[in-house]
This record gives sequence, structure tokens and C-alpha cells, in this order.
Amino acid sequence: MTAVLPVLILATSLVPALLIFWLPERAWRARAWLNLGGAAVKILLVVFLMVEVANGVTHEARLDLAPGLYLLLRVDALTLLFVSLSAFLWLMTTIYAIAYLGDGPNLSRFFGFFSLCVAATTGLALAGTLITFFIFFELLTLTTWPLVVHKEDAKSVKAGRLYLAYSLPGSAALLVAIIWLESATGPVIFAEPGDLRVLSDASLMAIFALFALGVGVKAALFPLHGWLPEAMAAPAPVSALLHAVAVVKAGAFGIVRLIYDVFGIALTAELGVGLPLALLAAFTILWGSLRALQQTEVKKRLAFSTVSQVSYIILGAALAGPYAVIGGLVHLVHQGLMKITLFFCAGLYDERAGITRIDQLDGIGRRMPMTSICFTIGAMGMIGIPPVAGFVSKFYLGLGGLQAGEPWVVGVLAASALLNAGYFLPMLYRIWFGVAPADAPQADERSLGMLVPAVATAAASLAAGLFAGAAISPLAWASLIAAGYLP
Amino acid sequence: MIPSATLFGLAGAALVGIGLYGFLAHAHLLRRLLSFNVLGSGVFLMFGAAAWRSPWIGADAVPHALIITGIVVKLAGSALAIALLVQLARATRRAALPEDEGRPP
Amino acid sequence: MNLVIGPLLPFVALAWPLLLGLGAAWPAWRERALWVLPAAPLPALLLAIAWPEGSTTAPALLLGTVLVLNAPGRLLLGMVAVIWLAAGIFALGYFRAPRKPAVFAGFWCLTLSGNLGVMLAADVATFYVAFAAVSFAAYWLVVHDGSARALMAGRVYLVLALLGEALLLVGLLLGVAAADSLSIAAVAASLSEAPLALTCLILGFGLKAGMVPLHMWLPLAHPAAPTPASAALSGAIVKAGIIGLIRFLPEDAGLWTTGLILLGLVGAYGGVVAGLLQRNAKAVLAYSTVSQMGLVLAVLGAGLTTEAALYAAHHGFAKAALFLGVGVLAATGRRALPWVLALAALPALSIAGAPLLGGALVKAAIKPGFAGWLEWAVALSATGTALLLARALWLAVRGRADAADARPAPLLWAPWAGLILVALALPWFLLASFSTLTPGYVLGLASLWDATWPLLLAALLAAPFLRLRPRVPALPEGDLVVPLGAAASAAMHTLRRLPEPTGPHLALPGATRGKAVLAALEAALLPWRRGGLLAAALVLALAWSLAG
Amino acid sequence: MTTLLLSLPVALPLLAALLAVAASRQAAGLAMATGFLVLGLSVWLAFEVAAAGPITIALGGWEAPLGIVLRADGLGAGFLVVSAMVMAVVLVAAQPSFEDQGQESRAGFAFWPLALLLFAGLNTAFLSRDLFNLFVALELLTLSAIALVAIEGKAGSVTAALRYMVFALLGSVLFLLGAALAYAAHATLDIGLLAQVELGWPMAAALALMTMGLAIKTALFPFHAWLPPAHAGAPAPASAMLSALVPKASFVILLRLWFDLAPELASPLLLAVLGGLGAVAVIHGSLLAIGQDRLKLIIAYSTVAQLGYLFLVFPLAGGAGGAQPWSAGAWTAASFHAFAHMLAKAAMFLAAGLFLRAVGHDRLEGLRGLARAMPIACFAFGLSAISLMGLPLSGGFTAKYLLLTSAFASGQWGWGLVLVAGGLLAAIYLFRPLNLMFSKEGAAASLTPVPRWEQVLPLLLALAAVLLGLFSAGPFAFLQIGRPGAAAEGLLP
Amino acid sequence: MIGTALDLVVVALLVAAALAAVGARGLFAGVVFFVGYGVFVAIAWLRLDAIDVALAEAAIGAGLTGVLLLGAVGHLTRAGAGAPPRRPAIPLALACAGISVMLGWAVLSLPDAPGLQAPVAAALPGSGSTNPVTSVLLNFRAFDTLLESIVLLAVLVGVWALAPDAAWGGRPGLVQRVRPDGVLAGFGRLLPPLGLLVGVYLVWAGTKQPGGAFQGGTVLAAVWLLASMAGVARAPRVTSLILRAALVAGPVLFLAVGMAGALGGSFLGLRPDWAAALVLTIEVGLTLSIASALALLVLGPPERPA
Repeated sequence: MTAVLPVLILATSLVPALLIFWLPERAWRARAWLNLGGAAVKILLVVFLMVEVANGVTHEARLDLAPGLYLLLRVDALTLLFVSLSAFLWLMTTIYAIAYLGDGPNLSRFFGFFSLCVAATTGLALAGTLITFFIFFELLTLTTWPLVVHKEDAKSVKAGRLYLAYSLPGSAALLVAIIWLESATGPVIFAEPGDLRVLSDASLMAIFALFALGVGVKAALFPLHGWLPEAMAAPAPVSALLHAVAVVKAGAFGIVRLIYDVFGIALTAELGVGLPLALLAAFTILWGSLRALQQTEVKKRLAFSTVSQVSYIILGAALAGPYAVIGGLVHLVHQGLMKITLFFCAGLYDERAGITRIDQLDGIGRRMPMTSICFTIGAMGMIGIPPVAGFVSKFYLGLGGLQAGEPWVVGVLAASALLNAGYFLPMLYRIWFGVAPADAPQADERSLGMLVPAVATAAASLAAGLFAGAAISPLAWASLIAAGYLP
Repeated sequence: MIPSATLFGLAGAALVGIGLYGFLAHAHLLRRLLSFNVLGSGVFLMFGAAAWRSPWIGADAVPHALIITGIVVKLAGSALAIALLVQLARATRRAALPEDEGRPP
Repeated sequence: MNLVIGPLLPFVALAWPLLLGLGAAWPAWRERALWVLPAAPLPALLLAIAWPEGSTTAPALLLGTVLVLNAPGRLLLGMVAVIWLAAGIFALGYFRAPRKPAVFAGFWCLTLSGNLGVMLAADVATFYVAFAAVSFAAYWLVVHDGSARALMAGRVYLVLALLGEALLLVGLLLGVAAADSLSIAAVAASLSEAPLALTCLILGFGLKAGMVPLHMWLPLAHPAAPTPASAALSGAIVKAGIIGLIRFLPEDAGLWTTGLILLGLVGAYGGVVAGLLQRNAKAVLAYSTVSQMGLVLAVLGAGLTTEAALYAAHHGFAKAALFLGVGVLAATGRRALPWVLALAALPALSIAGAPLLGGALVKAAIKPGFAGWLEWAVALSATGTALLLARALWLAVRGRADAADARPAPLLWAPWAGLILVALALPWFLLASFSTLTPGYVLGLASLWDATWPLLLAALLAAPFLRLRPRVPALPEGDLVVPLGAAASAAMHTLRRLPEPTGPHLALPGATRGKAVLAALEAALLPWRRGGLLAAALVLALAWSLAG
Repeated sequence: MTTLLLSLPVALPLLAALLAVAASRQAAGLAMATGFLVLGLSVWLAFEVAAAGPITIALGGWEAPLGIVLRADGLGAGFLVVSAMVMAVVLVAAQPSFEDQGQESRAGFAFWPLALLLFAGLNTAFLSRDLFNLFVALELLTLSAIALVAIEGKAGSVTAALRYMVFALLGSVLFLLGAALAYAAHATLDIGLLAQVELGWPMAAALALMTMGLAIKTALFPFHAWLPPAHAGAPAPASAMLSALVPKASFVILLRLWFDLAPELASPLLLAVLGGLGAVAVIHGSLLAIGQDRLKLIIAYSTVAQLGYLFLVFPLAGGAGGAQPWSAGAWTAASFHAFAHMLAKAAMFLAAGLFLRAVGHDRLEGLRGLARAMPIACFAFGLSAISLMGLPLSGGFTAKYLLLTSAFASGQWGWGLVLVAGGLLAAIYLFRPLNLMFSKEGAAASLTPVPRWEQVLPLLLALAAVLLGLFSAGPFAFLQIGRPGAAAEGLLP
Repeated sequence: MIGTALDLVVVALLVAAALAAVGARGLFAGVVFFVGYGVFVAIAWLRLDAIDVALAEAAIGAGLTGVLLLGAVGHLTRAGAGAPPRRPAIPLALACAGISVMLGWAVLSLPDAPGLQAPVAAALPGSGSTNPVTSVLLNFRAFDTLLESIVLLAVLVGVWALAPDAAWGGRPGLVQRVRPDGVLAGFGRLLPPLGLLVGVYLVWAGTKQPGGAFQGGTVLAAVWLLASMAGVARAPRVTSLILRAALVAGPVLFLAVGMAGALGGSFLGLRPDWAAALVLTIEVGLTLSIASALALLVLGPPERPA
């Protein structure tokens, strides 16, 4: 049992962040090396930790703040699932962002907060207690805000305001829930669930609801999702970060922790709070898809798609059956890979062809083939067309629903798949079969830094589905985690 | 036969009331300051009277010393307040705070 | 087992087309990408011929891939490989200046791989993946020529394919949940207790196989595709649905036993009627596929699994040959027409069950499944088939080449002829192992008569048409698709135009008034008298309470 | 040694102030040196206290009740260290504004002695155990502060100073009355000695008077109206001292009264009144801050709200609750909150001063686009905003967490909700300026440049506020040293 | 009995004068009543056997404060600044009466605790003074006194800070134009020597009898003021080094002695054998500083451009 590794893995993004802040604007080479170096070291550490965790070695670090208040970083399988996702996607997004932002203004600030944001996500994943989770959850909110407003135009600032207007009350609800709970039970440590029964059923339900509300904002659970589409005003790498690496994932991750590590499956079932959450998630799935259908902007459509997709994770967690858990957890990874691919591509379209609206996509497939192929893979994954990873998650979710005695879940999945198809296929259709107007702007994809991450994540989405049965696949990890939670 | 201590103590209490009323009720800042000084000496009188509760062993010197200190401090406060007031009067031709005259602050 | 036909071969058979497809995208090879088409199905053919019965697994792949080769699978796998081989060779001759050859080759290979996959898959996930691959990749084959008609057909195809996938997913999920296993065999065994799952699966597979009323994509998509692709679509791809049914139908399918037979017969006859009203040879052929698949469904409903496989295989070869025939005829001038037409008529006759041809054997094989009026209905359907195919050939002849001495190139006629040969001959070799009959049976007089009279009846019925040439009212390709499509796009339109919920307002109404109220409150606290009174009162209250 | 350690934090600023009057040319350097010297001494003292427990010295060798006793316990030494940190930075930050350029100027002469005397008064208030001595210290502190408010010399600041003066006079006379009554009743002014005697009715009146006097000096609602114009009207370094430091002195005395001197006397009404007024202050101050259009006024109203939080300690940890397991948390939280507020608020005012210098005015609109022009100062502003909102990780968060935990553990939910609502309202009023800083459109074309080193100063303080949250275990334990009734080791393991 | 009657008279006068001062119609009348009130307070202190306090009250409470208030009245009148009269506030009056009652009750219910007479008496020898009040001020509670003397300085700095920027470096106060043959000028020449004598005596006597730095300093300040009003002595410039030195000398001396004590183990501690000398030294220093500070406070900030 050592304390070094959790701290070290946090430091891989924290230290570059702190250094980057002080770099002069023009030191883009140093910035790039710091970023990429941190990301690379982090991936190495994650790999090492995977081996350690598979061998049953515990790593934890603790920092006392006040009696009853301490930071505990601990590595478990669920942690690693999230950390490895964020580590990989961080690397990709960093490469992408370096190319995307080029020599724009305020780069040190941007990359500083970018790394801080990842550090917060890592901390959130490593959090071993409820309050540690909360602390990093809040840090995430704060470090994301400067990224959302990075462009400094009216739209971004408004988006930033909206983001906080949703997030901060959410965090307040979360804090109340946590303290309410902990004032009765003492610090809640994830691996060692205490006895929550000291509180009455009504209190527990209220706490659950407050908690779900708090993290639900980040997870863009209906009706708390309004900030997410607006946040599209941010630069594409930030969208990628929001939608795939960090923010909405943090919310979904929080729900998983809530049900499995705080309340536990048994108590959740006993209180009967899982089903309402599952229903809400199901509604969000459909609502997000319907709203996506209505959008005319590429990024907005993708954003509503995220609203819908993230709720798969929540649905899985809330159903609380073995398969459902696996489905939810694995979708955490799969959705990340697929959605980040889509955003990378949307950014490429925007940056290299000036395309922001869907009706501008006509015929872009011919001019930007690699981008379009990646986009297609991502979109297919979202619909659930195999062998892209999305189908694996849906498959397990559906099974989970049936296993939990909630067959309607399957209907929701099918309906959502059709709706997804309803808004993704017309885009693909335009990309591949539309005829570009004569006055279409120049388009090319001569930006290796942006293209390579997109290709990599697209390939990863494909591989995650194609080799789902492999021992190191996300599915395998998710199953490992689920096995830990279930008797 | 009422002990002086009690009598002057009560007088001090009364002076505090009178001074306090003036301090709180007047809008004119100089009157307010004047009342404050009445209030202050009322406080000191109460304090000093208490030091004379056992005349047979003499007055307690500690309150006396404290009162002298207090008087000087009170003077210091008054001096600064008066200087400020004079500045205010020159700048605004008023001797009261705006809100106490029903003007917007 | 040597290395070539070792346990890896099934995977090689599936991966090989994919590799070729990817290779086709290599810039240097793009222009000659079509050359990969004939090579793609070769390992699969080897697999079908030389691999022993058995299974192989790859636990890391998908959710643990299991591939199995058993009798119906091997037959259909071989059929698929052969048809794609023939169509691939045909394609080399068919495309003079191919449009986007690399893309075509890529999706061709992907479709092929999926098509082979469904025949091999023994676990639900692999099956689903393969099914999706064949469904979606085929879309690009349908829309290849980029015409408005093709795109429209493609859209219908895609929508229905998606619907099929959704149905399939639901069915598979329900089935897996019921069986608690990913094995297709286990799922099939448990389906009799899971009627909903069964229904979803039958609808999903039926959609692919052209089951009425989900058939409407078929007459749109098959004619729209380039001829070699049409051959593959109608010959091989629709069989993905059939293999699905073969694999998943439980011993006791409950109500669906009857349901399949009835729907199948409706399709068998409805396809004829609708097909006769078509103006395009390939559309007529597509309706013929609907009709023939109807029969297969009925056979499956009757419980004759292997016979259905045999029938389907024969139909695959013959129908692919017919589609290629349309292409061959189109390349044939007036002079070479007679003998080409003669050859082209052979698969048509075979499908109609003309004596001594392969079709007669497979028709005989399925006969024991039906009794009473059903027997008659099945038999009589051959008449319809004959009429339909006759009309198809007639329409194809009208579409022949303008140059009188045009001759089909060897790359066109050779694969075509090969397919015809296989269609006519193969049933003779397989009848014994796929049915309770022996080839000798069909040589009996009774069975010869059984095979002949529907054709005679057809000839009788056709005579007035040929003489009178009545104006045949035209039916739009895809029949039901027209109203349904209109309704669907209207619904979609409405959804898109639903009023968007307005965004949240950050500025609260009345904020300005609130600000004024607060400022007034603050101003009210400012006057010294009030503050002083409060202070004095508080001192008194506190002193009183502290002393209390 | 301990004598020097305890007396120098008071004596050095006094001496420096006197020398600054005599030799005003050297005043700036003298003041800065004093700031750092006192900081060093305070830290040293804190280490001594941590090692050996509370340190007490009797001035002149005369023990109470005859003499005056200075005592450095966890609370006092803690406040001493944090205020010295603020003061050291503020004195450096004031140098560009108040250093004499060749010839002595009015403000340049007055600022340094006043700041140093304020410093001395503050340190005395943190250390002294004698009620009358505390009165004198508060007077020194308050009169210096008032003079600093008026130092701009404009009509507005003179009005603000006068208003402040009126409130301050009332506050001190009430406190003095209380102290006099206490002596009259018990012949001692020493808090420690008073805590040991049985208190009667005169003492009840005395406590009521002192409490109100101190509450007025701490600008508790509804006696806060003087604060925003006074704090907003002063020059930025002065504002920083006024807002961050001055109200804390009276608050510390209030803490000593109700936790050292007469904990058992606290009536439910007293606790409810103090807590209730604090709660109203939180909401009222925050709402008014939202309504302001000038940055310094926002920050000043924020002080009103933040001071309100401090008073929640009374219902949460005072009176009968004093022996409860959660009271240590709440009691410490008050100090934490004060520390965090001192650091963050000073940082914020210093940053606001730099913005004002760059833009020329402090209307919110002027902040547009500053994130790009003055990134460090904006970052400092943002970091201090985090602490003021009570977001993790910051000293403000630790405080809020402890208070909330106490509120829930003791079943006093209402206070908890006030805390949460206050945090959200703070977010609203603090993100308004932040949002503008990040708005490119409409940014001023030309700004007066502000050197980088000046921008780093508020950042130092803001970082300290944040680090206080990250390393709060040490300070928490430190604050327990000499805490009366420090039986409970906090809420739970 | 006579004592009580006398006390009652003094109390009655006190209350009456306070009421008159607080409630007077005119501002000037109010100030006059206040000065009178100050005299009665001083008498009350005599009745309470607090001669030191009586002296301080007379000199500072009534005298100097009165001068300050009168000066302010003059300034306000010249500026034409006033404020509207306000109607009596009944609730406020009730509340203030309540406070009085509360305090009165507290006075009546004070326990019979003896004060610190005994400890003071015990500590007096070796404290450097035989006047207990001076001992308390300069030895037992020297810290209070130190701070208090510095409070005066702080306020002076604050008052000076109100000067117009342009006036900085000038002489404090408005320039007085006094006719050389006027009454004031005569007084100005006559009184200072006398006042100086009284002041110095008060300081010197303070170590043994009532009196001390504050009282003496006030007298000296009055002398200076008178002299300056008479045009005999001009106030020095605010930037004058000598003036500054005089202002800080007392507190610096005090603080230096205190810190020397700290080096010896007790801050502000006076070694008993040196105590008398040290007390006297501090007294002298403080007198100088207090006198200058008080005088300058009355003069106010410099107001004419230098």
C-alpha cells in the first residue's frame, strides 16, 4: 500500500498546469511538451496501476483537512476505468487542441486550465470518500468555466454564465446531501460503506434526491441539461472535454458512486429510489434525442445527443442489475470515445471547411474523407450499429433492463436507436451523398494534429466494440467492477 | 443617608440615558458629538462612583486611572469627529449626514 | 487439419474480404479496386467445401465470438460465396468506367463479410454484428450509381434496415435474457417461452427476407443497385434473413407456425400479383424474390428447416443468375439473342420447378411439409412464378442492346453460365442430404406431372396476354412504400418543427424591482435614529434575557 | 524570549508608526520592513504556541487583576499570523500609491503611521486579555481606520468616514460601559479572572452592552450601513485593511466573551439574535452586492455578508451547545472563515485597486476584457472569489463545511440553508465581474499599465486563502490550543 | 447628611446641565451648557475623592473639549452649515430611559466587592510614584497609557490628513488676525508664564499628588494655544522636524523604556530601584508630546497653501 502513485497520477496533470500558467504566450513548444509529457506519463502510470489493481494491490493517499474532513485518493477498478479513459482522451484532446488553437490568444491560460480540468477529473476518479469526490467535482466546475468562456465573445460568456447557473446550485444541493448524510454517519468512504440506516427512510430518500440533483446537473439529466447545448459556444477541444472526458462523465460517475458506493444496491432497492431515477434517465434519453432531431447546427445536435447518451450510463446504474451496471459503466467509456470522435470531426469541419450548420455538410465527404469516415464511425456507434462500441453498451443495458424486470428499457433503447438514426443518418447522407454547392468554401484536412486524434478515437471506438471480449477491453473492466459490487 | 457612590452612580446612569438620547436623536452632528461627550462622562461617572463604594478604605485608584485614559481617548475621538465634520460642512454646507436629513446618501 | 483449413479458416474467410476492402482504399490501387471482388469470397468457398463440421472460437472478439459450420450453414455459406464470386467476376465486365470503384469495392467486401458472417455465427453478438454489416453496408451497393432513384431506394432501404436492426436487437435481448446465454442454440431453445422475443426476431428476419408486409424495400433496392449488386442482394443477402430464421426458430414456434405459413403464402401470391404490374425487369425479379421467400417462410413455418435451406440456396443461385441474365441480355444484340435467351430461361424455369431442373428437386423436397389445400396452394404458386419470370424475361429482352451484333463479354456470360449450371445441378447432389427424398423420386411420373402442370397452366394463362397485349396498369415499385413513406416523412417533419423549448432565463423578471426594494430597505436602515433605537432595544432585550 | 515574542508584534508597529511620523521619508520602507518582521515574529510565536501551548505574559510584571495580561493561544496567535500576512502584503502593495516622490505629501505622510497604528491596534486586540485595554486597542484601531477612510479627502469619503465614526463611537461607548460595569462588579477586567467568578445581574447588563458594542463595530446587520461606502471609498490598500482586518478584531473579542468569559451565561435569545442577524446579513448583504454596479461596492457588500457567516458560530457552538461534539467544528470554522475572508478579501480589494488604476474607474463595465490585459490580477480575483463562495479547495470551503456539518449534526438546518444560499448568492455577485473580465466585446482600448509584480501581490494572498483549505489540518489543530472546553475532538473521526 | 444633600445638589445640577446641553435650542447655547456641565462633573469627581480625574475632566473634558466644540461652532457658522431640528423621538427616549434604568439597577445591585485598593497599596512602593493613580497609569497599566498617548497621535495624523493637498507643509489652523493691543493679545502675553508654571507643577507633582502628564500637558497646550492666538507664538509648519520630534518624543521614550524592560524579561516593566526616575522621565516626555498633540488638535489641519 503506497501513497505515492495516486498523488503522482494527479500530479501528472496538475504540475504541467501550474507550470503552463507561467509560460509566456509564445512558448508554444514548451507548452506542448509539458502537456504531452504529462499525458504520456499519466498513461504509463495508468497502465502500471491496472496491473497493480488486477493483482489486488491497494494504493491510497490521505490528506487531513479537519476532523471528519480529509482527502482520500484511492485506486480501485472503477477509478481506473475513468482515469484511463480520461488519460487517453486527454492525450488525444491535447494533440487536437494544440493544432486547433494554433497561435490564438491566451494559450497559456487555456492549456493551464485544460490540464487543471483533467487533474480535477483524475482526482474525482481517485476520490475515496464522498467529500473528496465533492471537492474535485467542484474543482472541475471551476476549472472548466475559463475554458467555456475562452473565446471571450458574448456567446461564450453567456454559455459560461449558464454553466455556472446550473452547476453551482447543483453543487450546493450535492454539498447539502453529503453533509446531511455525513453528519449522521460520519465520513462516507467508498470502499467501506457505513450504516446509513441511522437515518430515516424519508431522509435517505431526500438525500438521494439531492445527490442525484447535484450530480445530475453535470450529467445533463433532464431537466438540468439546459447548459450543455449552450456550452457549445466553447472551442471544439473544450466541447470534447465537456462531453467526453470530464464534465458530463463526472456527473454520470457520481451517480454510479452514489448507487454503488454510498447507498449500495440493497439500500437503493429497499428505498425504491432506483426506478424513478431510471425512468428519468429513460425520459432524458428520448428527450435528448428528440431535441437533437430539431437542431440545425452540427455541434448543437451533437450536444443534445450527449444529453441523451449520458443518460444511458445513469439508466444502467439506476437499474442496478449485473448486466445493467456493466452496460452503464462500459458506456461511460464507449460514449466518451465515440462522442469525442464526433466532436473532433465537428471541429475539423468547422475549422477546415467553415461548416457549422448541418445543411452545409453537403458533399463534404469527398473533400474531407478521413474526417467524414471518422464521423461516420462515431455516428454509427451512437446509433448502436455494430461493431462500433455503442452496441455493446446497449446490448448490456437492454439485458440489464430485462434482468431487473424492467422490460420497457428495451423499448426505450430501440426507440432511442431509431431516433439516433433519425438525426445522424441525414447528416451522413449529406456528407456522403449530398452535392456540395458551387460556392462551398475551401475545405481540406491538412491538419495532422487534428486528424490523428480523430482517427485514433474512431479506431478506438471501433476496437472497443470489435474486441469487447478481450481481457483489457472496457467491457472486461466494467465486468470486473460490476463483479465487485454484486454479490 | 445615601452613599455618594450610589447617588453618583445613579446620576451617571441618568446621564448615560440623556447623552444616549441626544446622541441618537440629533441629526446635527455637532449636537450629536456634544451628546456623546455627555454620554461619555456619564459612563465615567458611573465607573468612578463604583470606585468610591468603600470610602472607609479609600477610593480605588484603578478606575481613576482608567477614566483619565478614557477621557483622553474620548477627546481624541471628538477631535477627529469635529475635524471631519468641519470638512463635511465646508464641502456640503450641511452639518448632518444626508440620510438623517432625508436626503439620499 | 493442416494450417490452411485449420481453426483459423473461418476467421480468415471473414477477415479476408475486409482486408481486401481496406486494400482497395489504398490510393495506388483505387483505380483497379474492382479486381478484389472476385478474390474476396475465395477463402469462404474453401471453407464451405473443405472445412470439417465443427466450431471455432475467439473469446476476445466482440462478446466472445463462436463460429460454427453445420449443414444448412455450410450450404448457404457456399451459396453466398459462389454468388458473390460470380457477381464479382461479372462486375469486372459490367463496369466500364466505374464510379468510385474503391468505395464500391470496400462496401462490397464489407457486405460480403457480413453475409458470410451470418452464416457462420453461433453467438448472438457476432450474428448481430454480421447482420448489421450486411444490412448497412449493402446500402452503399444500393445507392452506388448516385441517381435520385437509387438514393430514394436507399433511403427506404436504410429506414427499414434500421427498423429491422431495432427489432432484432430487442428480440435478441429478450432472447438472451430468457436463455441467459449468448449462444444462438440456447436462445433458440428458450424462444418458445419468449413469444415477444420470437415475434421481434421473426419480424426482423422477415424484413430482411422480404416478408409481407415488410418487403417493400426489396423491389426498390434490388433494381436500383448495379446488376452485380442486385444479384448479390436478391440472391445472397436476403438469405441472411432466412438463415436467421433457420437458426432461431424454436421447435415449437407456437402461433408463428401458422403465421409464417400464412404470411409466406400471402407473400408468394402477393409478390406475383405486384410483380406482374411492374415495368422493370429487375423490379419484377425482385417481386419474384418476395414471392419465393414467401414460400421459404411457409416451409420454415411448416418446420422443414433443412429443406428450406436447400430451397433458399437453389433460389439464390437461380435468382442471381436471372439478375446477371438481365445484365447479359442488356449486352446482347438481336443476333445473339435467341441462344442467350434460351440460357436465361433456364434458371427461370428452374425456379418455377420445371421438371428435371434443380428447382423441381427442391420443390419436391418441400412438398411433404404441406397437406390439404396448402399443398395445392404451394404447387399453384409455381404457376405464378412462371408467369412472373416470363414477364421478367420479356421485359429484359425489350431492354437488349441496340447494336444488333452486340455480344456479351466473357466476363459477363461466364459467371452467369456458371451460376446457371450450379443452380440446375447442385440440388441433384444435395437432395438426399437435405431432405427425406432421393433424386430418383423426382424422376417418377407423378412428380414429373406435379412439376409440369403449373407450367402448362401458366402458359395457358399467358397466351391471352401475349396476344391481346392489354394495358397493364403499373404499380409503383415498392407498393406500400409510397403511402407509408409519405406518412413517415410527414411525421419526421412534424418532429423537427416542434416548437423548441425556450432557453432558461437568467434575468429574473422583476429583478429591477427587487433591486429597488433592496435599495429602499438599505436606505431605511441607514438613518441613525432607527439604527440607534434598534441598538438600544437590543441591549435591553439581551440584558433581560441574559439575566433571566 | 516569550516576552519579546508577545510584545514585539505590538511594540514594533507602534515604534515604526512613531518613527514614520518623525521621518516620513523612510516611512514606506519602515512600514514594509515592520510588516515582514511582525509576520516572521508571529510565525515564530505560533510555532512556540504550537509547541508549548498558550503563552501568557503579564505586562510590567504586574499580574491581573492589577496589571494587563497578554495571552497568545491558538486563536490569538492564529489571527496574529494571518493578519500579519495580509498586512505585510498590503503594505508592499501600498508602496506605489503612498511612497513619497521626493517631497512629502499629505496622503503619503498620513498613510503609513495610520496603517501601522491600525496594525498595532489589531495585534493588541488579538492578544490582550484585559477588557479596558481591549477598549483602548479598539479605539486605536478604529480611529486609524476612520482616518484612512477619509484619506482621499473627497466629500464622499468624508461623509463615509463620519458615518463610520458615529457608529464606531456608539460601539465603543457601549463596550466601555460594559467593561466599566464588569470592573465595578468584580474588580477585575481580565477575561480569565472574570471567567472564574460567578456572574450576576450587573454582568448580564455588561455583557449585553459589550456584545452590542462589538456587534456594531463588526458591522453586523442592521448596523452595517456605514461599511460599504466607507470600505469602497478608501484607497485600495486601505480598503483591504479595513475590510479584511478591522472587523475581525471586534469579532475575536466577541468570541472571547462568549466562549471564554461567560459561555454558560449565553441565553437562547442571545444566540438566536446573533445568529439570526448574521443570517440576515448573509442574505441581505449578498442581495445588495448583486445590485451594485461598482466593483468596490460589490466587494464591500460582500464583506457585510461574509461577516454575517461569522455570527452563525454563536447558535452553532455557543451556549448549551458548547459541550456538544459539533461545537469544536463550528467554533473553529468561525476562525477559519475569518482567516479565509481576511486573505481573500484583501486580495480582492488589492486586485480591484489595480483594475481601478488600469481603467480609471471601478464601474463594472470597465472590467471588460481585463482577463487578457491583466491575467494575474484577474486570476487572483477569481481565486479569492472561490474562497469567498466557499468552493473547494479553499479556506472558505473548510469553514463552510465545518459550519454546515455542525448545523446538520445539531439539527439546526436553517443555518445550513443560509450557508448554502449565501454561497450561491456570492457566486452570483462575484461571477458578474468575472464574466465581464472574460468579455472581449466592448473592452477599453487603452489601459494604464500595471506592473506584473503588483499583480502578484493579490495573487499571493488569494493563494494563501486557497492553500488554507488544502492544508487545514494544521491550522485546525492549532486553533484548538487553549480553546476553552476543548474536550471534543471535532465531530467524528 | 450634609454630604448627601450636597451630593443631591450636584447631581441635580449635573442632570439639569446635561439636559440643557443636549436639548438646548441653539448650538452655541448647547456648547456653553456643556462647558458648565463639565465643571459640575469636575465637582462631582471631587465629591468622589478623585482629584486626578477632576483635574483631567476640568482640563480636558470641559476645557479642551469645550474649545474644540466652540471652534467647530465657529467653523460651521462660517460655512453656513446647519441641520434641520428634529422632533423628539418617543420610542427612542423610552429606550434610552430603559438603558438608564438598566444601568441604575446594575449600580444598585453591584456586589459589595472591594476594589483593587489593597493590591494597589501593596504594589505602590517601588512603583516609582506615591500617587496611586500615576502608578496605575505609568506602571501597573502602562500599556493603556502608552496606547492612549499614541491614540492622540493617530488622531492628529488623521486630522492633518484632512488638509487640502496644497496646504501641506503649511502651518496648522487658520491664520489668526489679532489686534496687537486687544484683550486677547494682552492675555496672550500675560498668561503663558503663569500657565507654564502651573503645567510644570502639575507634572512634577503628579508622581506624589494628584496631577500628571495629561493634566499638565493640557495646561501647557492651553498656554500654547493662547499664545498662538495672541500672535505671540506662531504654530510651526506641520513638516517641521522639531514639531514631529516633540510629538513622538513621549511615546518613543515610553516605548523605549518598555522595550528595554522587555529585554529584561517584562515588557513595560520598570525596575523598582529606577522606577521613580523612569516615571518622571516618561511623564516629562509624555507631557511634551501630549501638550503639542492637544494643541495641534485644537488648531486643526493646515488650511492655507504653504
